[in-house]
Amino acid sequence: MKRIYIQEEYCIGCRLCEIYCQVKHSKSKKIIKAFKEEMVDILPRVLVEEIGYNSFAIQCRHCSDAPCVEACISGAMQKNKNTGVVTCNEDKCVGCWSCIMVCPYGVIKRDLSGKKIASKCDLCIDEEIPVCVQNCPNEALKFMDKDAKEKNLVGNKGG
Amino acid sequence: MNGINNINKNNKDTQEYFSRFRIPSGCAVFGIVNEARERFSGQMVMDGISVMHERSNGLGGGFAAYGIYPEFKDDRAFHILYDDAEAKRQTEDEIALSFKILFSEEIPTTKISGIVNPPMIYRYFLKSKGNGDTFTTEEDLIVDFIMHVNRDIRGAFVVSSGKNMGIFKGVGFPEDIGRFFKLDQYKGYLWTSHGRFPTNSAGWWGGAHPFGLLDWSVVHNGEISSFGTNKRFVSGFGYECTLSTDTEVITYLLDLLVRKQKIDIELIHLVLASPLWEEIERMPEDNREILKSLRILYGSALLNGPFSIIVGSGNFMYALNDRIKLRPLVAARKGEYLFISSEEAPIRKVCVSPDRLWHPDGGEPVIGIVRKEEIKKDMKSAQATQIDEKPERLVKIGIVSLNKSQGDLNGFKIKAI
Amino acid sequence: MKSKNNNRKNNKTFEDNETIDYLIIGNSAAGLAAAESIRELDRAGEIIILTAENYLNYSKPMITYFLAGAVNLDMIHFKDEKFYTDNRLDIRLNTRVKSIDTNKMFLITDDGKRYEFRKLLIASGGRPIIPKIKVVGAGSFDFIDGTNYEKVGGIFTLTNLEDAIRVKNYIEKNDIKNISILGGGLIGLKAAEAFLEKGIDINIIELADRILATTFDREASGIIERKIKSAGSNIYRNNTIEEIYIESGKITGYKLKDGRKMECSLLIIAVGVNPDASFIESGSLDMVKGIIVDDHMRTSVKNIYAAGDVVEGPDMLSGGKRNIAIWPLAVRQGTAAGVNMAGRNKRYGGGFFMNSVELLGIPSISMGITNIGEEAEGIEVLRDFDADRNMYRKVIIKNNRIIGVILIGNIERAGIYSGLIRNEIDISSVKENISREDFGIIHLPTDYKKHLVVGEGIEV
Amino acid sequence: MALKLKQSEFEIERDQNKCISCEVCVRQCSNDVHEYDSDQDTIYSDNSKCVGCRRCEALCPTGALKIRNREDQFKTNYNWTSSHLNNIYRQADSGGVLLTGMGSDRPYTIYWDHILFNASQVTNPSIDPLREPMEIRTFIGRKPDGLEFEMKKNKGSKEGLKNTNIRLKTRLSPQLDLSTPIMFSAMSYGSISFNACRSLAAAASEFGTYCNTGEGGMHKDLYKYANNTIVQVASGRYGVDTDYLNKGAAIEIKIGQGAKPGIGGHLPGEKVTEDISNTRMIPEGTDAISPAPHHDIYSIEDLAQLIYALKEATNWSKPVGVKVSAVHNIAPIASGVVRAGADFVTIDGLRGGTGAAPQTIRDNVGIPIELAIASVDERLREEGIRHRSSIIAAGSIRSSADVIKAIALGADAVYIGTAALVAMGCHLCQKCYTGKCNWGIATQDPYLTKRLNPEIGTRKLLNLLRGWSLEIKEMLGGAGINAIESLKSNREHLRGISLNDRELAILGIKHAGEAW
Repeated sequence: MKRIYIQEEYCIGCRLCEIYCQVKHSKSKKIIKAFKEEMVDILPRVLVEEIGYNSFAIQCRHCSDAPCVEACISGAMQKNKNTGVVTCNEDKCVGCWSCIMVCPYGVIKRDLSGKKIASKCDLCIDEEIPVCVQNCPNEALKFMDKDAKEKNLVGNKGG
Repeated sequence: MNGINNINKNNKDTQEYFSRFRIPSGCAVFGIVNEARERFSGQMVMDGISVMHERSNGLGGGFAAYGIYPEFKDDRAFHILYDDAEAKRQTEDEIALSFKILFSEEIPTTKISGIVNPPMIYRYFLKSKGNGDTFTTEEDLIVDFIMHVNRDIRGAFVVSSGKNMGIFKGVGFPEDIGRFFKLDQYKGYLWTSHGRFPTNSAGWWGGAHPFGLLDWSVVHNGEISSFGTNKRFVSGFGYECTLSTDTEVITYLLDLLVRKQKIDIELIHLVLASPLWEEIERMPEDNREILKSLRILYGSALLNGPFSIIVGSGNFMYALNDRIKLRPLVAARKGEYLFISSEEAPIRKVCVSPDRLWHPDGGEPVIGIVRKEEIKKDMKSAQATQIDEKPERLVKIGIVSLNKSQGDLNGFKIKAI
Repeated sequence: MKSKNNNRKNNKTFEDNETIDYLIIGNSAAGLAAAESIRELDRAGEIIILTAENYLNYSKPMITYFLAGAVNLDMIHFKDEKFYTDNRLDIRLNTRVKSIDTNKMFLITDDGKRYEFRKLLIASGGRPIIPKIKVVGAGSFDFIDGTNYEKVGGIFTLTNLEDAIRVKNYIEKNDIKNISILGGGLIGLKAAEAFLEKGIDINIIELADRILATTFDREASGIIERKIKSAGSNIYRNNTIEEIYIESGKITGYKLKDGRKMECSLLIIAVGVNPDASFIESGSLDMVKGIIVDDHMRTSVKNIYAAGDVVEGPDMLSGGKRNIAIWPLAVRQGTAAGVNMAGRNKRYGGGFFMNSVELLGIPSISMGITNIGEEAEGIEVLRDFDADRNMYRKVIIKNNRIIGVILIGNIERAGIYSGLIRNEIDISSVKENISREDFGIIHLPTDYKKHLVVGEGIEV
Repeated sequence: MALKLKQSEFEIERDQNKCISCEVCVRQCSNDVHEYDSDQDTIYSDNSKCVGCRRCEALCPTGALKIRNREDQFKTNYNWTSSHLNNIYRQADSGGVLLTGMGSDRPYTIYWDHILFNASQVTNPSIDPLREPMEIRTFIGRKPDGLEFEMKKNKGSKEGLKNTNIRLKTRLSPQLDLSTPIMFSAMSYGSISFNACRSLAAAASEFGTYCNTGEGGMHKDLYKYANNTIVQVASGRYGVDTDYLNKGAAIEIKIGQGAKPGIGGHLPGEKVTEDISNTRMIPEGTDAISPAPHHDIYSIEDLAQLIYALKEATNWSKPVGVKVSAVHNIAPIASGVVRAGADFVTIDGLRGGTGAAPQTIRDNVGIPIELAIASVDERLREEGIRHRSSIIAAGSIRSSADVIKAIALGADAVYIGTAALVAMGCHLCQKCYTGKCNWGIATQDPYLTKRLNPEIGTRKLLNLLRGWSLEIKEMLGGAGINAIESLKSNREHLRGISLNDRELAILGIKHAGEAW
């Protein structure tokens, strides 16, 4: 399954990934409109951490043994069997934040704009390439299937 | 020092004057050599070249003939064109300085309707006084002398300067030039000819092919797109391109590579039409080294652009096509005879059924080497004007002995080594 | 090892008298997690799930959200109908287990039916504790306890969906404005969360000196208590109910230990939960309060497993066995049990206490061992307390490992701490950053950071 | 403090309708031009600090930014242009030498733009590079005066090569084997970032051409590209030892550089990080000032000695060349250098780039590369030694057409420096000497160097080489040539346009409109 990987040494801390993620998850999907009108409500699903010249963008890893799916009391957080993408069903989520409690990457956020729901990366399933990867000016973010490469090297790594 | 005004050595107007004649031309080439050094009449080559009448437009034609002056075999035969007596006088003074004139005469010609106001055409048989110093050879002296005459004496042009050979050329169809110079009465073992198709009007006797220097004669069909590079390459070795015509630079390249650099004639095609890198990469190791070295050193001697040339010299006729064969070239063998032509028809005209006829590949040379020894037999009926269909008839009259198998000296592909 | 009889029974309906490959007691987090992982490894084995309740399935922590109106009945399930059909799980509702014969490997249900099994999973979860309280004025009985509290109108527990529905109806029917909750622990506060959400005032009666005593320390509880008080509800600490007044079958009030008399028309008993293992004959299985299991969820009897709120399983932090009745551990234990029951091998790496609750808009997360302070030996505590912004952050460290965290107000990225605890990461090199408000992965020790940033994500 | 009179060169226009205050520009500008004001949620910009590198313009997600050259700095004056005024203001403040980066930006005649190339029509066919082989493989190095063969003909009567074994007696001296007549010019690790060096080295080795270490020595992580690296020996001898000499594919003695003929190099101390000090073998933080003349080369014979010393040191296994800047006597100088034994002569023209050079020298010293090549090629021909060594033209080759013209004027191959930097993102703001290059190229600041991802850098350079090579093949084919050798100093294929006779004469080309 294709996943997002980062090469820390090339992340320049410009945060364009966050901006385009916000646009992608805005209503209008238009950058100026999204920021000028919906600004307050759109949460980026990718997070850039930066100290001095070290920085990296991090988002949900869609773990194969996802703690958030385990901890979700409402069945909102599900891992799709074939795409492998972990998504939060906004109708079922009650905002109990258990997923935030267990996600070791700390990449799930509280979306308080409307009904309290958990907000996380959905791997831009409807896009060829996730918008954060598409818009990284330095190709620090990559979208590839490491298993596929390693599959022929190492054999199936799945549990 | 490196003053701006003598950037290009020759004075401006001559280069200007001659360069107008570097006319891109499509043309016809035709050559015959008898490897047994048996001499035959010029009629055969005239018949051949006339078939390709369409390939020329009457603004240039010429012949090179080897073996026509047996009596002056070891002396220099100069053919010189003069516009006027003054040019003749000046030139003859210069000749007198460096050479002893054994015999000189106006080259006999007949009036031909196709030939209009020909210049004065003289030939001189000379012995060089050998007053060059130890370093420069006799040939170098002659080359300098010719360049001096062609460049500095207005109205004089040395057409050929070889031994036991001569070049007859001018403005007109080749067959007319042949008849004008009565070449049917000459007998030689190697003839090349050329019909020119320059694309603008300025016909000039000196500009016709073949181009001669020492024993070399070159006829050429095509246009050398690497002319500038080749010209500068030879200029680095003292050759001054006065006419800046393709044939001139090809001749100087040949003289430089064969005479001065002493590269064997059988390797010359590896320089003038060097194989492509992709071919070189596929060759065995030692060949690859040779070709890489040739290409590294003589890259600027590579003739690029379409050409098919026939080179005459004292003891071989050499024909070569450009390496991607953008110009036609056909070769044929009949006993001791090797024919080279732009088209097959002229060969069939003079030799109906050759032993072998083939189209050499791009970059594949055809060499006819004339054997040293004279054929003792006196050939009474040397008038092999027409080799008719039945080869046996030829055998009877003793011109051609079929038993010797010339077989595969049809030129060679370097791949074959 | 594939179970022997899988070829015969492919998808035939099960007759009752045959031996069942996998029998699961309990239809909640642990039971269904086990069922799913068994089916994944054993395509053919027959699985039967018994539940005393009458609902397809629901998640216990969700009942307070139901009570608060945040979710309705048809959305409360966390596994839909398709889950059962896809995985060919035979669910038997209203089937309470009466007794289990752990030698002959069969059990009897209330309706007298007998189920023989090859492998059994006990995932019956927990049962509310009902303290014995003196009753005044009812006439028919002089105290209430676990057996008779349901007969009194207005007294409820709140541990299953049935309770929540009855409370919800009772509130609507009697237009209740004030509710008393006996017990200021997790369940009590969860209930309080629901009622506050509906705008009903609450009185919380807590035995200890503060609410959520097991998970919060004084400062943390202080923040929540102040908030609840400011919302017009009150909390009675170091207190309990001594007497209950009942008139015409309904509760009307009660008397506190400190003597105060209170009016009350609805009392929620939420003093705690015990493993629901009454149907297990003592001595047939190693038990204390819960069923003792090893790190493969095996009980003391071969082929009998247990998982979820009913067990006392390996506790990562204390090293011993403890009953940690929380949802994530129930799911993980269920999965482990399922894999082991299906003949494969999966170790349950032990768990630790975690809880996330949001009260009156203040989110709070606590995990691990939280209510010890510097005074304890070898303990180091990092604190960041901003009372007026209701922000509190406490990280408890023991020999360079985090063993407990409390976050009030700002729970951003709390999971990073749970990752640190779970992976037992040595944080000595980054101690100064641990309690920062913007604590992030970039502050983590380099190797662990590298793994998270560049790594694949958590593999099995 | 006295008022600083220098006008700001640029004006930043921010379209408030488009600006979403995302602060990308604030974070990306190393000159702190942009600043976010949180109470007003707007971003303000300080024109005076802007160097016009257009990083913010490029990364602004909504295209809200426009950086304008300020034309209206002073009253129009064709003599006292704004650059003269600003220079004097700066110098009146600093009292020092005014430094600048890149090549001269003065409007001297750009001869490339006054030369037109030929094409075949009718009389000879052009060659289609898509169908016919088109050879642009180039060899750089010393060539002998002739080749000697030993032809032993086997006994058989037949002539022809089939039965002759030929042995080449002359051994050719080592050559550089380029897959395209384009190499990356000398840019030292120190003036440009490690990522930039790595991109150049990786692209050179993958494409089959060469990069040049410049004066900065070779970083050990780039040893794996050593077979495609020309190592430079400059007057400062930075990073030079036998290991370094033996590592490279060729050695280039740097006598001069087009942007600063006659003066040495200057790498400011703050750019000399620990990594660079190891590579250059100089103490960290010290200014790396390479002296103007090599202190062991005061005349041509010293150069000859150094060339042979280097050849001995590398036991004659690789070409040793000399890089000189194009000055007035470049023709006799080049002739001397060839006779001194140099296997190739790099000539760096007036517009050649630099990391740091005094502006007045960069803009007023040296001659354009086009005239330099033409006169050197002509002079070496006259002396009959043109074939002995290769000429490499450097100094503002901006397109494949420039390459074609350079070769037609007499060069064997070209070096590209600025063009390579531009491919990696450079916007020619000419501020390399500040070490604050926002594109991560001419800087050692780790916050900035990360901005050049070498994977991208390499890919872009490969694309540039590939693009130019394809175009060169197209133009060669158009002129009926299928081997680059036939283009070298083939001035018959060039025509001048709006050039005077002297310029045409020097270039050795006819004016457009003149036939053969």
